[in-house]
Amino acid sequence: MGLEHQLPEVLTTRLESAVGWARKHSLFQYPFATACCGMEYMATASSRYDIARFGAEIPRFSPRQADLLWVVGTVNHKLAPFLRRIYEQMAEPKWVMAFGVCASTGGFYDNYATVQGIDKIIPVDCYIPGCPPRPEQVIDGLLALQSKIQAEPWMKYAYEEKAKRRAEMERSGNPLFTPIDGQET
Amino acid sequence: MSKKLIDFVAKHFADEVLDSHSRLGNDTVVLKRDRLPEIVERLRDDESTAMNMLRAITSVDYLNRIPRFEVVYVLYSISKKHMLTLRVVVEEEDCTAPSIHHLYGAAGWMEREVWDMYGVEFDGHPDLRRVLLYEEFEGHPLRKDYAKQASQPRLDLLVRERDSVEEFNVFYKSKPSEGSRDS
Amino acid sequence: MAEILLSVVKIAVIVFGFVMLVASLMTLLGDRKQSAKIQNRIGPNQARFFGFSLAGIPHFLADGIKMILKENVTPAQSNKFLHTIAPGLVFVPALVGWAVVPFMDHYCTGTVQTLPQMNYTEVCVGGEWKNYFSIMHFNSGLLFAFAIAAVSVYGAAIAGWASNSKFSLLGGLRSSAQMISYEVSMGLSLAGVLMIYGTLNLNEMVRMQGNMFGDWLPMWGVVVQPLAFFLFFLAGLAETKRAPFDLPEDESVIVAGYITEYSSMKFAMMQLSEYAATVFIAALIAVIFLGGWQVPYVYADGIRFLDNHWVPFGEDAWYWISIFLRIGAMVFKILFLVWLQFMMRWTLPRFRYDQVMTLGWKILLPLSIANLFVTALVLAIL
Amino acid sequence: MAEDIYQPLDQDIHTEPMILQMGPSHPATHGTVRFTLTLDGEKVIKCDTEVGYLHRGFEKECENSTWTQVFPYTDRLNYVSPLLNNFGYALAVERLLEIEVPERCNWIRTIMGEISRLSDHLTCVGAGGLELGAMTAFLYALEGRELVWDLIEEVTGARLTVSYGRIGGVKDDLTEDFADRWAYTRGRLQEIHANTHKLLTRNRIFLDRMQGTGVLTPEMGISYGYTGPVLRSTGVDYDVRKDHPYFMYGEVDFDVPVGDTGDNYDRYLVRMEEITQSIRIIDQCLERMEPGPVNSDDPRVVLPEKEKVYNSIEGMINHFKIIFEGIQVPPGEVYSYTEAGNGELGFYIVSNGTGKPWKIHVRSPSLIMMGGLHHLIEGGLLADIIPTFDTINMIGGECDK
Amino acid sequence: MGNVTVKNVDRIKQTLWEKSYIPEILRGLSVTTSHFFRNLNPNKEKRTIFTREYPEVITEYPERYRGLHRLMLRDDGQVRCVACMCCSTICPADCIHIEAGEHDDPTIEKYPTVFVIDELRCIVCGLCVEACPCDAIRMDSGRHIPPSLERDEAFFDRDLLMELGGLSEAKQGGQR
Amino acid sequence: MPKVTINGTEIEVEKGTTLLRAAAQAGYEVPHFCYHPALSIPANCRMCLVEVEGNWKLQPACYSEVTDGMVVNTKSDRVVKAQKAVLEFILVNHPVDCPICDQAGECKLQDYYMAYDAQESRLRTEKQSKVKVFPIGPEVLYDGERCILCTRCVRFCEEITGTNELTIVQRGDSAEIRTFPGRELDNDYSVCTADICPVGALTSRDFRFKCRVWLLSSTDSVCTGCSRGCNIHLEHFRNEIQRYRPRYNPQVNDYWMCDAGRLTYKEAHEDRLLRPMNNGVQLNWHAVGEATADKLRRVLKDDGAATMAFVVSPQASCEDLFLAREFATKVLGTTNFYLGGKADGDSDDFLIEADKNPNREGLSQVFGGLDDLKTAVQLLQDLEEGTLSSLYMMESHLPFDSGERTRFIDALDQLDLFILQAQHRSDLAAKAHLALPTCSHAETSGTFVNSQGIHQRFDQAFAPHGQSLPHWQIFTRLSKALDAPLEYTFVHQVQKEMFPAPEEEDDAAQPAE
Repeated sequence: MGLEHQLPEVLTTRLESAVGWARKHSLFQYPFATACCGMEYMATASSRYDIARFGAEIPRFSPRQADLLWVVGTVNHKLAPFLRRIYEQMAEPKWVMAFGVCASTGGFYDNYATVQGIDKIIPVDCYIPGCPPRPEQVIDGLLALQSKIQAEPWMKYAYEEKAKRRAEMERSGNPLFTPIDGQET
Repeated sequence: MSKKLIDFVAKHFADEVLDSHSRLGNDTVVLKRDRLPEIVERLRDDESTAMNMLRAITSVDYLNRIPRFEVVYVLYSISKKHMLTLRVVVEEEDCTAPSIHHLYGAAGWMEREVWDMYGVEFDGHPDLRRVLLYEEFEGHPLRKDYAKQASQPRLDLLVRERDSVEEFNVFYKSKPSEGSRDS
Repeated sequence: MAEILLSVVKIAVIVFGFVMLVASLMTLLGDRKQSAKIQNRIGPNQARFFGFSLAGIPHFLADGIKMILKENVTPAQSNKFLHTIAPGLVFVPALVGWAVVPFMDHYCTGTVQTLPQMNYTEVCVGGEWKNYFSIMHFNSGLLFAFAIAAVSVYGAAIAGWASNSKFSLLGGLRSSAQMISYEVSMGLSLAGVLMIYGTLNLNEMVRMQGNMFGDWLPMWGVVVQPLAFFLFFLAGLAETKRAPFDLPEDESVIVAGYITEYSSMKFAMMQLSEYAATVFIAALIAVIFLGGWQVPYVYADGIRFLDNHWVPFGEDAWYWISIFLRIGAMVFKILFLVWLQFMMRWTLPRFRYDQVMTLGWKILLPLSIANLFVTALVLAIL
Repeated sequence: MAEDIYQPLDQDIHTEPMILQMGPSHPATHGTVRFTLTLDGEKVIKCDTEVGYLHRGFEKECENSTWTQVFPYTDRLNYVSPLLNNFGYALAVERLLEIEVPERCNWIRTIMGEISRLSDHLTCVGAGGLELGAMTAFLYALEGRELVWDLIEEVTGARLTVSYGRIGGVKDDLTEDFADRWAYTRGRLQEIHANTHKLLTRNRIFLDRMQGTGVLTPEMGISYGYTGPVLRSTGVDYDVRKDHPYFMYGEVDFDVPVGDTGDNYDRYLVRMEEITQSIRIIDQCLERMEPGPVNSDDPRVVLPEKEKVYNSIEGMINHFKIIFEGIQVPPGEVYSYTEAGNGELGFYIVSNGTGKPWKIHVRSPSLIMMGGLHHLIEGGLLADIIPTFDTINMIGGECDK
Repeated sequence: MGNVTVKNVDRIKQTLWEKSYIPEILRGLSVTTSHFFRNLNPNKEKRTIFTREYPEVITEYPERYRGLHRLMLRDDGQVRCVACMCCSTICPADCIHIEAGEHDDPTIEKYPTVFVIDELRCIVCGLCVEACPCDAIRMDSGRHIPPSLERDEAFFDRDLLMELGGLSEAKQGGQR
Repeated sequence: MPKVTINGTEIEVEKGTTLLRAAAQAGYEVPHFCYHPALSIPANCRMCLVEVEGNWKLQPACYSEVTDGMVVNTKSDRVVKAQKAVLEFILVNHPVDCPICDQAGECKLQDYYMAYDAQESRLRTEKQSKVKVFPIGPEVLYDGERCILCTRCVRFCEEITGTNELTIVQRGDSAEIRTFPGRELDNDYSVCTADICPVGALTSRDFRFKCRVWLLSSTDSVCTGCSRGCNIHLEHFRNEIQRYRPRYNPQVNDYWMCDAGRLTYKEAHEDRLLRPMNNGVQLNWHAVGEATADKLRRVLKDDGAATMAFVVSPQASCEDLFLAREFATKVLGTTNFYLGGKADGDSDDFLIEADKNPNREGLSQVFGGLDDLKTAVQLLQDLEEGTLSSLYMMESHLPFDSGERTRFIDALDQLDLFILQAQHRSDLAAKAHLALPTCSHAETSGTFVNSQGIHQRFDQAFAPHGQSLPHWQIFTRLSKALDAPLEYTFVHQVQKEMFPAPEEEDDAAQPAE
């Protein structure tokens, strides 16, 4: 961007925190709800827990308008390409929340059908455990994500950071992130 | 439970019946394969049986048994409130069964499911596609010789599927012990 | 020069100070806080200024900042030019219509006298009328409003088509069909009102609603034309694509309709113009049917009820008080109608597309024609 | 069918049907179904349903688990009413084991099952409102569901995925103040039920969308294997609870609501009435149940009490054998069926005499209903898919297994 | 015996008045508006707000709630678990990893040198608690599992789980 | 031949058969602790009591021989009562140790309790406490409380090894197994006592606390420790071998195997080479195949096949060796074979053989005798003389002493090309221009021929670690890269080629559940 280098430092930090503040309190969400967790997602959005209080109320079913992709529930190999495409359709800056253990790691569905965690397909910003998570856990996860968003550099799309992190993981030889056979190491 | 239904099948299709029992309250007839649609149609249309509902079709893979597969039909009569289980034996080499999609609307999808999961083909089914899995999938996952974790990702993923051994080694082991893992 | 300056000030105050403010606050207060109250929830309250939640208003600021900074996606296969101008085509008409909405009668430099015997006409004694409390004052104001509103059809249709998405296309088609259909009933239902008031000038219309039946019943549009009010209200709801007529954005069927492919500020403009249109329809209804800036029994020279006349606080002071009361009344009426529209939105299920068309063409249109005939008949007899 | 509708249109000006892919990630399809629609304007002339986007290998997982480990998987079949699945599965295995559970256990299963059914129907009715745009009705219904879930959590320890059923009993007895809490919840539920009626039942917009859309005939319903509220809405009074009573359903009074036209509105009404009936059943059960043991006394099936495990080698051995070997179920097969939220939930279980099931097939009502769904959709309008799909109440986990 | 009857649902006929939309819209509005105004009541007691403001107001979970695991302690503060692997055997998600080691104290003999729970795989079914023959693992900490920003933050190891644990009252191994 | 009726089933058995075996033949299981088919019969546990018609007393089935016309009941009420009583008696002093006992899962006490007892404890007194965690030998631990004094271990040491280390000391409820003073259980087969112990009294120190037995999967395999080729259950968990357990084969090893052999499983995991290396750089198989083919082509072009040495190893299976031969002769065109393998070690007259290579016999069969193969010493000589320009080596074992090995490694420097297929990282692998990882015998299947000339098939237990492959697959890959493909995809194709006679070996079949 370059703009941040031309502004005085105090101003940039102020701006940065303001932008972070705005982003974290205005999370339009795309609920990619597939399974049981969808029920708890409903419960979180409904009156008892009212996720609207955090500004994360408005579900936009068009990925273009969403900031936060909730992957709610199990993703299997049949569905995986759709998830990837939706993620790619979203406008930056965007965040991904893995809601529940199936989305995070595949949970106890460790078989031919299920993707073992959506982080195999798309980068994930926050993992919420629980099968399905209680709404309290979801809110905790949202708060964690909010503080993460607040700390992100302004005017800089999060994906750059994520791409960097991912590349680092691949380089570091973490076997979870090593390329499949057929590519150079 | 009376054995009325078993007797009915035995009376009209004596040659087809391989075995029958009514253990645990489930009247069960084990049948040969070929005349199945005829038997089912008779059971459906005869007034004394009136099996107008097909509850389920499934298959069982008895690995290492000959014949290896069994296709199970559970019939029910809404008016008479009785149930009959038909088990049809299917060889591994000739893994087909006759379709009964013309008798029950429900059979269409149930047969597709059995084909999808077990690879039992249904002769005469007009639309025998996979129903739960995707076209690219090779093999039939509920066969006993299909490994549970043998996944077939559709995406050209950058990262490979979870390798449980490596995950355990990376995350769980306090110290890397020698040998089993990479440098 | 001074007039131009004044116009600029008026535009600034009305469009940005009022319409945009109300419209954008509605996104928060109307849509989110109000629904929360209805649904036993609390609604947005976690974004705070120095620890104060301020009824969740900071959330609306956050929305704005975020929207501006969000990436603007133009789908690869869309028609880039049309895709880009469509939000403008929706947004501008929603604001231009406000040019003719009167917030108050013109200002009298002398003293005002109300003549109950002459249909409560107000005359300016010892001075002259100056400066209408609307951006523009001209005689075919209503026509202007309608003409401008009709333009916004194009925006939606173009947006739907240019996005090159099937859901968008369906949304665009739905919205153009729906808006065009309902404009017909909308216009016809007003014909009766026009007959009665005999003017297209909105301010004039409001003035005439200061009249009384038997000195106690205000001759508001809703009183003289109850059916037309009902029809216009429904058609207005449909025109602004609010629930239960929000088919163009029927989120459970066609995702987000014609705005499916819009992101960032373009999306915000689309959304905002919808809310602005809601306010605009509310203003029109208020002006035409609910007496606009008129407050019953309150006139520029005092309070008149039946034959009583009472001037509190002295005449000069009262004149100013009445001006503020009247502006306040106008604002209140608009807000009330907006509130009512939101109430409907959160109460009712959605129509089906063909039912909307049936309602528009087979019920509203015949009814408004009937209304026209009856009005004409009554007027002819009287 | 499709061709007939399409033909006459071609005469005038050249038109083409539009192919629209609805789903799998579409707000109306719960993320797990894809409709490939051929549209003529807004009219659906052909619909190809594709499911399986939530296929999680339920049956394969079960074959690789012990009999007890299957319970968490059954929770996630129809995840709106997990208890019904739990008990349905437990009943199937108990039939295979030929054991009886104590009477109190049956009462508890009846109560908890009906509570789960409440949650299922409330969700279905509410979500129907949501998808037709009546957000408020949905949230009121969810308020009711929250209350029901509070009760469930109180007893089972989890809101949704309870794993409460056990072979030969249930995991725990009811809590002591259960009856009091139920009395409170019951009041609130009836209030919410009334509010939903007020908001929806007689509303003309709602009626127009529900009546006459997605019509199912009884013949087709039976032929396609529809069961549960959907079949009952056509006037067929088939209800497993009535026709083949299990647990304590033979002991209590209740009505089986049936409709007559089989359209969306009837399905809605049947579900609304079943809410009332479930409340009635729970009331009777709570009144009539008596204290006693909740688990079977067969040491080969039920884990010994913790006290015995800690303190005696006999208990410890018993515990260990059940944990690592699983319950030994005699060889054989059984088809056992119960009335779940969406219809007849059947389990076809084959055991080869070991601690793990050889095969578990679940006859999931949702999957079977999806097989005939295109008949309800074709010929209607695009927007009719929404109420039809909702009143069918397809639950992904159950449908795709 | 129970009395089960079949009942036809009451499929209403609309009157002309009802067909005009108005009464039902008004009735619906009456429900929503009454909620709206009740919730505007300045007296917070009288509102019918259903929301639990979670991070500010924390509601206790019920006693049986299955939450974060905890490892119970012996009287001397050592871990109670003897690494019998029952929990990891019964765990359907295979999320418990234990490595056993020789304990210095011959009366204990075996203890877990590594005890890791992958909370992102745990499906909170509670089977591990039932399977534990030593009252070592419990899920009644009354806390839910916290979210994590990284995948490996969710591996809860022995010491972390022991911090939540308390003394167990259970007596072990007969009267010894 | 006497006829006997057991539980109503009449069968004819050979004379001298014990009741227990006769019942087994009739399909009835008689529970027993002390009886072991390979050991003498003391009949001291009293678990196998059965009712014989005409005898007022219950008879121990393990000891009583069948007589003609005998009518036996193994399930009568008296028997059941006796069984319950015996189990209760045994359990009286048994500690609540299942959680910490390695035997849990394969413990006969557990099995029999569930099958024959399943009643609650009536014990109201304190349990007798005895010695625990007693190191009775270097490989075995003893737990006195769990011991049921069946004396299988004592008899094993008397009758099988003849070393007589163990005996029972004390009396009554204080009786324990102990070694004679000044001795410990340190014979070469000591862990077999842990195998035959029906409860968890004797446990292997190596396997101690490593893994619960019910988690183990078992694959039929063959020990590679020496050329005896003892049959084993290869037991593994999460793709790691956890232990070897002897598998009954009367021709080879009966019920036993040696302690040294048991520990050879560690080789399969220690210091493995897991990725193909090209001059110290990790590559994947595709790239390394190309690189190898290039280098081989160049060397063959420059120097010809005559100067290429091909070292075959008796550590590899017959299939591997067969393809090695094919690859060397048909693809590379060399017949310059040398014989590798481990150096000889200790032996005894029971199971342990001096030849520490499992497949020397098989190698000799594949290559038509060992005479054509040059020795390793010859290889060293040739290398030092410089007559070899390239070296292709299977496995890094060579029967060298340390001096020879150093010389050998130094001599490697002058080679143009040195290709090594090996399981382990070693100094040789570091020197190799191309180091190709191979997998252990647990990760593939194949055939060994033991010193008695018996063909023994072993099965694949789990997938190869890392990117390692069996030798034969490496050869087929390389042959493809060299455009002279050896068309084998599955191991059974190789076997068909090798053993053309239709030999049906049931070992390979999956056991049905």
